[in-house]
Amino acid sequence: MKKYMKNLLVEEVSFPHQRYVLVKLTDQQPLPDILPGQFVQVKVEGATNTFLRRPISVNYVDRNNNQLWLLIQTVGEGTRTLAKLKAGDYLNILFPLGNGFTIPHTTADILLVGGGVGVAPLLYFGERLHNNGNKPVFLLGARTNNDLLQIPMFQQFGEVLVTTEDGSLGEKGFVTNHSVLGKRTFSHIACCGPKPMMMSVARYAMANNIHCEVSLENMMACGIGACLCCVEKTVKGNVCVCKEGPVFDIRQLTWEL
Amino acid sequence: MKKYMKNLLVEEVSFPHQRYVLVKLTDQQPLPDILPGQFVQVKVEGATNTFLRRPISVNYVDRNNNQLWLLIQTVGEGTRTLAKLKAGDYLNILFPLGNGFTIPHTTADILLVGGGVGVAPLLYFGERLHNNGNKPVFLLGARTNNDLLQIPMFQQFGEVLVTTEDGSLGEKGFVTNHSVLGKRTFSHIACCGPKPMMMSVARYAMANNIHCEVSLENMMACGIGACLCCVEKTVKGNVCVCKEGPVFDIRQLTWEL
Amino acid sequence: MSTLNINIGDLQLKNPVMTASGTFGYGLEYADFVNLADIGAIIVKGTTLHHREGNDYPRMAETPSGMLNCVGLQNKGVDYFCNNIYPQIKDIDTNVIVNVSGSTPEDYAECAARIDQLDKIPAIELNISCPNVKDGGMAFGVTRKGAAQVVKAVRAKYHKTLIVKLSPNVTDITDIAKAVEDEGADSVSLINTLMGMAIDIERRKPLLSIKTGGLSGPAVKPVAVRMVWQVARAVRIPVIGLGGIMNANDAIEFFMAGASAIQIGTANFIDPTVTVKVRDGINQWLDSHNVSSLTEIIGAVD
Amino acid sequence: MSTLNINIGDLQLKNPVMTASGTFGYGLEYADFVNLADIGAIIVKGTTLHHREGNDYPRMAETPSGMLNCVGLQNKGVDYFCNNIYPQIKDIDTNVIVNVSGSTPEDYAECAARIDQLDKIPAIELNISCPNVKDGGMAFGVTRKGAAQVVKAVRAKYHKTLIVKLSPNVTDITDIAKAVEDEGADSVSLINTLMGMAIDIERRKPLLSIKTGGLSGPAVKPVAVRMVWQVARAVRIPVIGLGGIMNANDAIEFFMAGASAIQIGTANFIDPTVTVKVRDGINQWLDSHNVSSLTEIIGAVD
Repeated sequence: MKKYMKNLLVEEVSFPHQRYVLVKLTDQQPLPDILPGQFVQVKVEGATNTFLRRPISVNYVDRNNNQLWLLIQTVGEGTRTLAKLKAGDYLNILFPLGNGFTIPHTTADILLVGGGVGVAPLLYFGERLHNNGNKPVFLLGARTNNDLLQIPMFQQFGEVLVTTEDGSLGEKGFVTNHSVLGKRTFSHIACCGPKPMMMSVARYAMANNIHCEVSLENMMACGIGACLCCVEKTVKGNVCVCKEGPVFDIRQLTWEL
Repeated sequence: MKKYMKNLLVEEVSFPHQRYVLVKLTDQQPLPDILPGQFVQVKVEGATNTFLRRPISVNYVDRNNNQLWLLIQTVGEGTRTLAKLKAGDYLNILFPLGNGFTIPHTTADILLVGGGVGVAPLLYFGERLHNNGNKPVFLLGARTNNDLLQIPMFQQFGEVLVTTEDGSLGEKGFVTNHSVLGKRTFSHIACCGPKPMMMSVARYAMANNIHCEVSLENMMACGIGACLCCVEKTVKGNVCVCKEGPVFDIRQLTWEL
Repeated sequence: MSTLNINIGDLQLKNPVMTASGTFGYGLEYADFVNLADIGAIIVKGTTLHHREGNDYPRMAETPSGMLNCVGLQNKGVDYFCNNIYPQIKDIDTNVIVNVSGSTPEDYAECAARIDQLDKIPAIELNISCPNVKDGGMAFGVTRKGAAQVVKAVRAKYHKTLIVKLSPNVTDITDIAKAVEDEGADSVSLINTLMGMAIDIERRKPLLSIKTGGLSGPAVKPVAVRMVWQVARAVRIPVIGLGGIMNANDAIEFFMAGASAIQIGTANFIDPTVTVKVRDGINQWLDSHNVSSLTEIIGAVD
Repeated sequence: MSTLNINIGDLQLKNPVMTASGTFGYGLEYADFVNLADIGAIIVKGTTLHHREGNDYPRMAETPSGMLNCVGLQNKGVDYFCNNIYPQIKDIDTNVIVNVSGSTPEDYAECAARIDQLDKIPAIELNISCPNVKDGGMAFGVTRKGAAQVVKAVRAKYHKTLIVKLSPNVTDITDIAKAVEDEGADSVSLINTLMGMAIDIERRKPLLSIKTGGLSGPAVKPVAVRMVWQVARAVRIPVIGLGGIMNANDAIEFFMAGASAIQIGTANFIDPTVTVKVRDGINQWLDSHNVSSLTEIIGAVD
């Protein structure tokens, strides 16, 4: 897939949560093909101690409005600086990067599991599945009710199940404790979130022999497979998460499950 | 004089010229004593390649409005970043720094010569002289009419003479060519501007045995006499422009005049 | 339009902009962003006689105006390069140079000998200064004797343009430069990365898997310019300058310090088109300063 | 409230924050901004046996996340210090340490001997690594023999705490550190500045009057942390870490690398109150991490 470097126009900036900023970008030309699970490398301007680009997963592509959505968690100076973007600014990005999730056959029973900012790429993936005729189930975990983002949008594309650590919404506990895992069987799982969460989901998938893909967030420099900094150990040896990933079939990984 | 580090409130930002920004700062407390010719060290936030503070001369102190004015020429990344300040922002400064101009006796005939951004400190000095009962004459040089700033304000405090390189206002040529130097005799000259200009003014003063002070703009790091980076060679050896200066009696300097 | 072409030994460059090894992959990774033929030379990733897995993750840490890395020469070995990579890159319409690393003078030489067979590879860059692998040649690069030993072994087996990449982690880099010149190196490139370390204070552990790594980026530029200036005055062979070059003005600083060509490394990660922008910027600077040929400003600072 | 006090030889520090020589004047320059008694130790500007004018202007150039300087040890000589400066600073309620430079082992020793007479100066820091004067000790600081020679001469004449400031411009800094330890140094401080250069491409001249200068600031922090970590594992005497410390987290990085105390230099130019902010920040970090004494995190990274 051809990669581009473009200055995209910031069309809308909103704050769905105190720790998150949602940036909607557009361009004169139609946005190129972007696969669910792919990411972009964002150039951060005006941050004294931010030198490298920041990899941000694609939250959603709104083809009607030719918009690319980035849901950014403001964790460090770089992302805090991105939160200062205003409509009318331009953001320089490299995209689309990485491999993206495998699109399963239309009859697959697919569960999309997300935690924290890891829910972001599942929205775009969910829409794609929905359009393909799948009936994806979203299982989204958060600390509290108030930490769950974009729920109404997820509901457009499939059934949404929720766990919260404090029980303020859905079932209390972690995603892997959710009752649905006991009640229903899925043929595919796609998971994105904190590594401990992904590992326990991978464990569940392994035990139940379910095809499972996880999206990794290793630290990156180049984002295009040149610097070999973001490698993950796989059965094929060290491979670049930015190029061979960020999405991996758990059977390719060497995690101790 | 006690020095302070304060976050001053940006009350007004204006652009009297495409290459200049005028920033008016205020504080809850009354601003401390500030002498004409002193400067401040400004902290630049959000500039990727600006590491050190920027020394800026005091343009004016408006006691009625408790305002400190900085007239900044936007030459590099640091000053361009300062030009992005908005009313309501805070600017961290160290002040007041340096020695300032000598205040001559009230009967002195004093000529204040400025060129480029060097005119900035002469406004505040001129007001002080005016208030002391002197009748200062300002001799301001610029490339064109349009490069002359704050003329109406200067006129409140004394007679304003102008030279422009293209003759678009006042006499054509450089300040040292101005006819007033042939017609009138002054007891004191204070000068601030590009070094070549200050050197030719110093030459004139020497030749005519006029007490002359110049304000130097050597590159600085600390601004308070600690790092010894901004030294000027004087009859007493290398001295810090930020502490012993920025204003020097030309007889203290080792310029070849 | 000024003349940008310059020769490094028998190597003819259409312009003085090269890519630094390990920052530009095999060139192909950047083909979507730049016309590779616009770059003076592409120095591809470090190649060793045998396959290397490199170091464990994490291999990178961001630092003020720079980054640390400890990739550790991950590559599939010279035979894989010759059989699988070379066919994909041999027709790129510019100089493709292979960066060669090793653990002993013998495997450096053997690796170089195999690349000597490849028609479309006009030069190699010997990495005698990789700080990130125990046996990565750093030991060779920091002593006169070690450096001479490796270059001598390679020179005997390699017949094209031989560039030697020098380590800045030494007391006197001119001493090493003279040693490799005496053994027949056609050029020296400097600086490789400065050895550094960064600590995650919450985990109370180094941020890099092998604790230390190589510092690159604008942070090191003043050290690089200084060393290029010192070496250019100490040797007769052309010097290739690198270290924190982000734009054309940075490049010109290196030329004036004595570099005949420059390499762009870390900057490729921030702007994958930076190589071509720097080439164009050099051209514009020379034109606007009425300099008809790049050679006029090389070593302008005495 | 954690314990911040720490000893360096016989030197007792109420907290581990020191000021780096040449960046804090004689302390008095900062008295309007900070309570000097809140600082663990104030290392005053480099002092030599005889008066020195230092280098010509320009002496400073800003670089990415750092600065170059070539002040060149401007000072009025040790006698002037003893007679005119000492009386003004002797009653500052914290440790005042004098940084001593020289051109020969003898004048280092003579300068140290005179300061040995000053009751209120509990320690000196020997600068055997000034990169900015031809005879500024850099020559001593980059060889085992030279470093040992100076320390030996000074140790014979100086009876209080002797700190030796090491140059990073060497192949193996642990080698130099061991040499000065063997000669009786009570502590080593590192890193001094990295030798660098910057060029004004319009004037085609170096930005500094003597062409090269010393690089300091956050840019060098990764190199400093690496060298502190190496030296702390190589010697038994306490290590004082410096190089680009801007805040408490940076300081804690140095402690974990093995530093028993830290110095703040260039950061004083950006925030003259940074020393006290770092002290308070260290305290808060230790408290919030339930660390009762600074000593518990020193060398936490093995």
